[in-house]
Amino acid sequence: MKQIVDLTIIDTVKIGDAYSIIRCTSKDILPEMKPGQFASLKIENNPKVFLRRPFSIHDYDKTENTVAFLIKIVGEGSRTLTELKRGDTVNAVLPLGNSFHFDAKGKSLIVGGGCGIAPIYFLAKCMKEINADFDIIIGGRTCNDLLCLDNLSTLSTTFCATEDGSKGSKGFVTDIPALSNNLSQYGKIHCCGPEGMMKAIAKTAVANNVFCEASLENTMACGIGVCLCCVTKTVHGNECVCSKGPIFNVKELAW
Amino acid sequence: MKQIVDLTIIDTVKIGDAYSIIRCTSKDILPEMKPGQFASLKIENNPKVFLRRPFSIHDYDKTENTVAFLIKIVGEGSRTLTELKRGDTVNAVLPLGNSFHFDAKGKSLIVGGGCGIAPIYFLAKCMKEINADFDIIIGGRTCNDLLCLDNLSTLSTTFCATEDGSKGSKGFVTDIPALSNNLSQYGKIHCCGPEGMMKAIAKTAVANNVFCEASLENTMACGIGVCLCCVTKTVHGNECVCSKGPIFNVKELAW
Amino acid sequence: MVNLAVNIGSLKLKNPIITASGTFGYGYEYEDFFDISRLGGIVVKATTAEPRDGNPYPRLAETPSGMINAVGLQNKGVNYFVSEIYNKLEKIDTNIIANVSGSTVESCVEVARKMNELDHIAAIELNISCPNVKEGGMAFGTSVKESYRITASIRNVCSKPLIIKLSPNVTNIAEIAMSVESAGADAISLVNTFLAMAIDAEKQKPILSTITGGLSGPAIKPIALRMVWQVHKAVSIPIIGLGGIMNATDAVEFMLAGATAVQVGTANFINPAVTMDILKGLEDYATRHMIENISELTGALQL
Amino acid sequence: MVNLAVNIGSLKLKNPIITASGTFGYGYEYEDFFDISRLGGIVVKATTAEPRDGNPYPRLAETPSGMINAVGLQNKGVNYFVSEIYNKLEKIDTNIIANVSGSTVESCVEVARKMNELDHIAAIELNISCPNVKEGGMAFGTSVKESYRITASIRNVCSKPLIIKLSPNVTNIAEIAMSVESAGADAISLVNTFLAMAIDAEKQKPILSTITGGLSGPAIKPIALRMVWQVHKAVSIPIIGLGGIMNATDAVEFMLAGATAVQVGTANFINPAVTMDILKGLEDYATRHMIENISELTGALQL
Ligand SMILES: Cc1cc2nc3c(=O)[nH]c(=O)nc-3n(C[C@H](O)[C@H](O)[C@H](O)COP(=O)(O)OP(=O)(O)OC[C@H]3O[C@@H](n4cnc5c(N)ncnc54)[C@H](O)[C@@H]3O)c2cc1C
Ligand SMILES: Cc1cc2nc3c(=O)[nH]c(=O)nc-3n(C[C@H](O)[C@H](O)[C@H](O)COP(=O)(O)OP(=O)(O)OC[C@H]3O[C@@H](n4cnc5c(N)ncnc54)[C@H](O)[C@@H]3O)c2cc1C
Ligand SMILES: Cc1cc2nc3c(=O)[nH]c(=O)nc-3n(C[C@H](O)[C@H](O)[C@H](O)COP(=O)(O)O)c2cc1C
Ligand SMILES: Cc1cc2nc3c(=O)[nH]c(=O)nc-3n(C[C@H](O)[C@H](O)[C@H](O)COP(=O)(O)O)c2cc1C
Ligand code: FES
Ligand code: FES
Repeated sequence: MKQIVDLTIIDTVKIGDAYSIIRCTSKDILPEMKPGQFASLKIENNPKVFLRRPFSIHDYDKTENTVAFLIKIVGEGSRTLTELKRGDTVNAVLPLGNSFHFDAKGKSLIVGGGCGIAPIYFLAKCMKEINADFDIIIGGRTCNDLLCLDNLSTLSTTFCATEDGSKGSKGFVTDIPALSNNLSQYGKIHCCGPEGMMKAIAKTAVANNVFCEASLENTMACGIGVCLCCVTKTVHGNECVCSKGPIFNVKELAW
Repeated sequence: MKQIVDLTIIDTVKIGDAYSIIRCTSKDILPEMKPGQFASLKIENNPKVFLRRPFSIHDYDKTENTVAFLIKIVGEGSRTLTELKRGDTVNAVLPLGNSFHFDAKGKSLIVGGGCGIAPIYFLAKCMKEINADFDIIIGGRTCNDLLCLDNLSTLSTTFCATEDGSKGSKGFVTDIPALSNNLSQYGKIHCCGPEGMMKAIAKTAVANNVFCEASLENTMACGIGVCLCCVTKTVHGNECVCSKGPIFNVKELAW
Repeated sequence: MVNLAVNIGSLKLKNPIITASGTFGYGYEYEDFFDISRLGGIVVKATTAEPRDGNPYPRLAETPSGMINAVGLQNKGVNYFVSEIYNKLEKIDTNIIANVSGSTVESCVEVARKMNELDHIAAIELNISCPNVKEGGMAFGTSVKESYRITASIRNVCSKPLIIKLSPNVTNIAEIAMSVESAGADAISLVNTFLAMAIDAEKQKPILSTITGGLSGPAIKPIALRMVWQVHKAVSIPIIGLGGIMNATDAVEFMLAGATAVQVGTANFINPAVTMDILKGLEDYATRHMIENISELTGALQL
Repeated sequence: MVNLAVNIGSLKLKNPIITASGTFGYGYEYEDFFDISRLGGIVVKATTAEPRDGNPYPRLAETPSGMINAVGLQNKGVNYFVSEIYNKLEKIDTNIIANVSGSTVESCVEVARKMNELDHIAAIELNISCPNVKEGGMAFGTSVKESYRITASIRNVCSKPLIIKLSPNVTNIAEIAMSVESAGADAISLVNTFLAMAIDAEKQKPILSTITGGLSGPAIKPIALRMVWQVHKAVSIPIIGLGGIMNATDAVEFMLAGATAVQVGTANFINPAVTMDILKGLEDYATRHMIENISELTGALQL
């Protein structure tokens, strides 16, 4: 069930200049959350921000009653969030949207790019819990954009690529052999990242007849499917990313 | 010369629930300020406040390069200011407006009510510096509104009145004998406080043929005499409180 | 105990807080957050005769204290509404108000006729003010003659309370209000969104796919309030005021200016349960001001 | 090096940043804060034929991302302007633009005729859009016929560049713009303030002495931008865009939408030196986008 909750920040960790992970708890029991879902966070004390901002559930720990967000600073809203300190509160509507359709059948591939790594970590954790067999690929412009690499590596084999070659293989994630040559070893691909990256993956996946789902971004107002502002073109017409997504089977998308 | 300066808060002192004194400095030399003048403070990080807010110079110390404001919490702007902490900055346009026309000739009377005590302290300090002979009267609803009483008492004889009689004489400042019976002992009266109080004083002053000036409040947009929003009716027509005032000879006012 | 009930003509509301069309879906999307039957009413999202896919993405731009939308009446059409959606609304124990839109008088009449047959539709709000469609929409709401014509046509097929939702994009709002009143409207709701535009300076492109869209939120409140006031002086049918209402104080302001009830739109996006805060605040306000019937507030502005 | 110069017809500006009438006094009030000759121009506060004491206090209400004023053209009249103020303006080395206002065509003509004789007045901006006076003002700006009539009358006595400042309180801004263009206007400035209202819910009273007033500030920017865009498509004379400009990005947006220059109003109250920040930001923007002449931005929006 969706809830409006006041989250209390437990800690914030800066990753380089552009990213921050904020971990929160609540005095009430947080609702159950699934990987791929997101929260809509209210930005306080910033006259330049009017609407809430959507952020994926980066981590959720039921026993500890915590939820974490990985935030890339791109504008006023994200900057204000990363400036919050331990003890501050942030109002959230959560959990929103659908979730990744993962399972333990066959081998799966998870691909994350840039801040698209946010939901990937939670997904990988959940897949590990059900003993699924999966590989992870993450990519970024430079090694500074390879977020959570160490944590991900503890969960499964993790390949990485950077555009400048500062870490992993030089180039795009789609240049990594697992994706470029060996795709049919996988039963499912789950990806989240820049649209260009996801489109490239979708293309190969469709060509190889592999199930592929992508987590889309979009500017949102309501986050719950009522304002119809966040649509993406699908084979069924315009669909709301916030309520029908954010995870879409790439075959449904009018890409 | 008017300046736009970033002030840095050195300390803030809460007085009861409703008042706060914030003392600030600047890395640059603050412009010369006179009692009765005010500053226009920018309220940051509060989406509910759009315009600057005017506050009297409560204290100015040239040698220490500090300026202080006594702020009564009445709404969002004043509340936000009183929540600032040591080290925070507040942007100010200052000094604005004219100043009290005080001198050391004869004996003067200073009257302050409620947060109208803000400019009174600086005025009394300056009058003490020129060895002027003066009495002070302050009033408030309860003893909690008798601000800076101790500090004022060190500067000169200070009478006080509270509406509930919790300190000083019970009633209004105008009930204090200095004002009600002995007014002609004074050459000049300088007052600042609620309009009702100032009008009552003005009436007695005019009746006793004593010079009396009052510091007016008004809602302001520009603070420098260009928007014409802050007018008060005078014998010369509408005049701007921010530039022709805030100190007016009560004879000029259409009271 | 404050009596919060108000009447919009023959339409009885348990309280004056209604949710605005296009900002509250069909109501049940908010069921997780609060008991929606506590609302005075719910205006469901616009229904047109034919299914509409709306405008291309992007449809949203954030602006100072507001937002611009360019949704363009996306909906699955009136037949889908009748067969697939209506039955879910029947369970909601408050006034469900249909928002009828379209690009021709005929298509609006068709929708109104079908809505009129549904028992649990308490009233019809005719939207003659959508800035996001090429034909019709706002064009009806910006002309005295057209607004009369379409109102009269809908009146013909509508036995339920008929509310006309006016466009604020006009020189003289009172004139339009009088025109729809004389055409048989039972009430007026205003305002719809203001035609507006947002530009991405770095990309040197419009932010919205449609270049212009409709501005809503607190930014427009002062203008909306003025229009409610002007219309209140001009007509005798009840007014439902809206435009930037974020809290109970805003709601009171609209009532003082002449509104019998209010609608809450964009604020639902910022706080999905905002209507319950407003309701609570309204009750507190009435208690504080010793108001027995909230309807006393309507037009009570002291000059 | 970016060339910031722009032309409004025969009026040459060293840069497109002008200060808006009623928000920058006569200019010299801002001399303490920066070198005002660095501005592209200064529109001084409204001048009427006779002295006016303006509206009673209160004249100001703060609103979300904006403010409403009800000043009502307070000024000492054109004769006082000529004898007491003009000589101080002569020393300012930028374009001084007179803002001519009045409640009748005749009184505006009188002011314009006197302003026209002053060498250091670079242009005349005719204000047909003041919402804060009982007669004239906005009434001229909301009628195609009236706006034509007054523009043509002023044109007759005005050999200087003539700018008409339009009211945004209209259904069809392009229509009014075309009307003043055909009546001989050299340029159009838009927008003036939006007719708006603020209420003190606790006191149950209007905040302004005049009940309604003019809304300005960032709240109105999206609507102003849309109007500049619409007018840009409709006329061929230059446009001066304004309404809520707070920073260089806002200024760029107005230029992209079709403005040749911009005016900064309410923002001066928040930061008295804001125009210099905007100027600097505009130069940075041009450098970043490899724009040699800032005038290339005008109407450069890519669709
Ligand atoms: C379902 C969903 C999940 C998301 N999860 C995460 C996450 O886990 N971590 C994270 O860092 N970000 C995530 N995002 C993106 C995040 O919502 C935006 O970065 C944020 O809203 C930007 O707000 P801002 O005020 O900082 O920037 P703004 O000032 O709003 O925008 C700054 C710039 O970013 C662009 N922009 C804004 N929003 C988006 C967007 N949604 N997509 C693409 N460009 C945008 C703007 O056009 C502008 O150029 C997610 C978005 C969605 C829809
Ligand atoms: C020249 C001058 C000097 C001032 N000096 C001081 C000072 O030293 N210390 C101090 O505490 N205050 C002073 N004030 C008053 C102060 O400016 C206001 O209290 C403040 O602007 C309120 O802002 P806010 O956002 O907190 O309240 P708002 O939310 O703006 O208003 C809250 C309530 O206070 C009322 N209000 C707002 N401004 C004023 C005003 N100027 N006069 C009367 N009522 C008002 C409003 O109508 C409203 O009811 C001064 C005002 C002026 C004009
Ligand atoms: C995303 C969005 C969609 C809307 N869709 C409709 C609609 O379908 N029909 C309608 O009459 N009004 C529609 N509106 C207008 C609102 O009902 C309301 O009139 C307007 O937003 C002003 O109120 P507010 O400021 O409280 O949002 C829509 C507004 C928004 C923001
Ligand atoms: C306090 C105030 C006084 C104004 N006086 C005038 C005026 O005398 N003549 C005029 O043409 N416009 C006047 N205006 C309108 C502004 O010039 C400008 O058109 C409007 O404020 C919108 O721009 P902004 O949002 O940048 O302020 C005034 C605006 C304000 C806020
Ligand atoms: S954000 Fe409102 S429908 Fe998706
Ligand atoms: S506040 Fe603008 S003139 Fe005084």
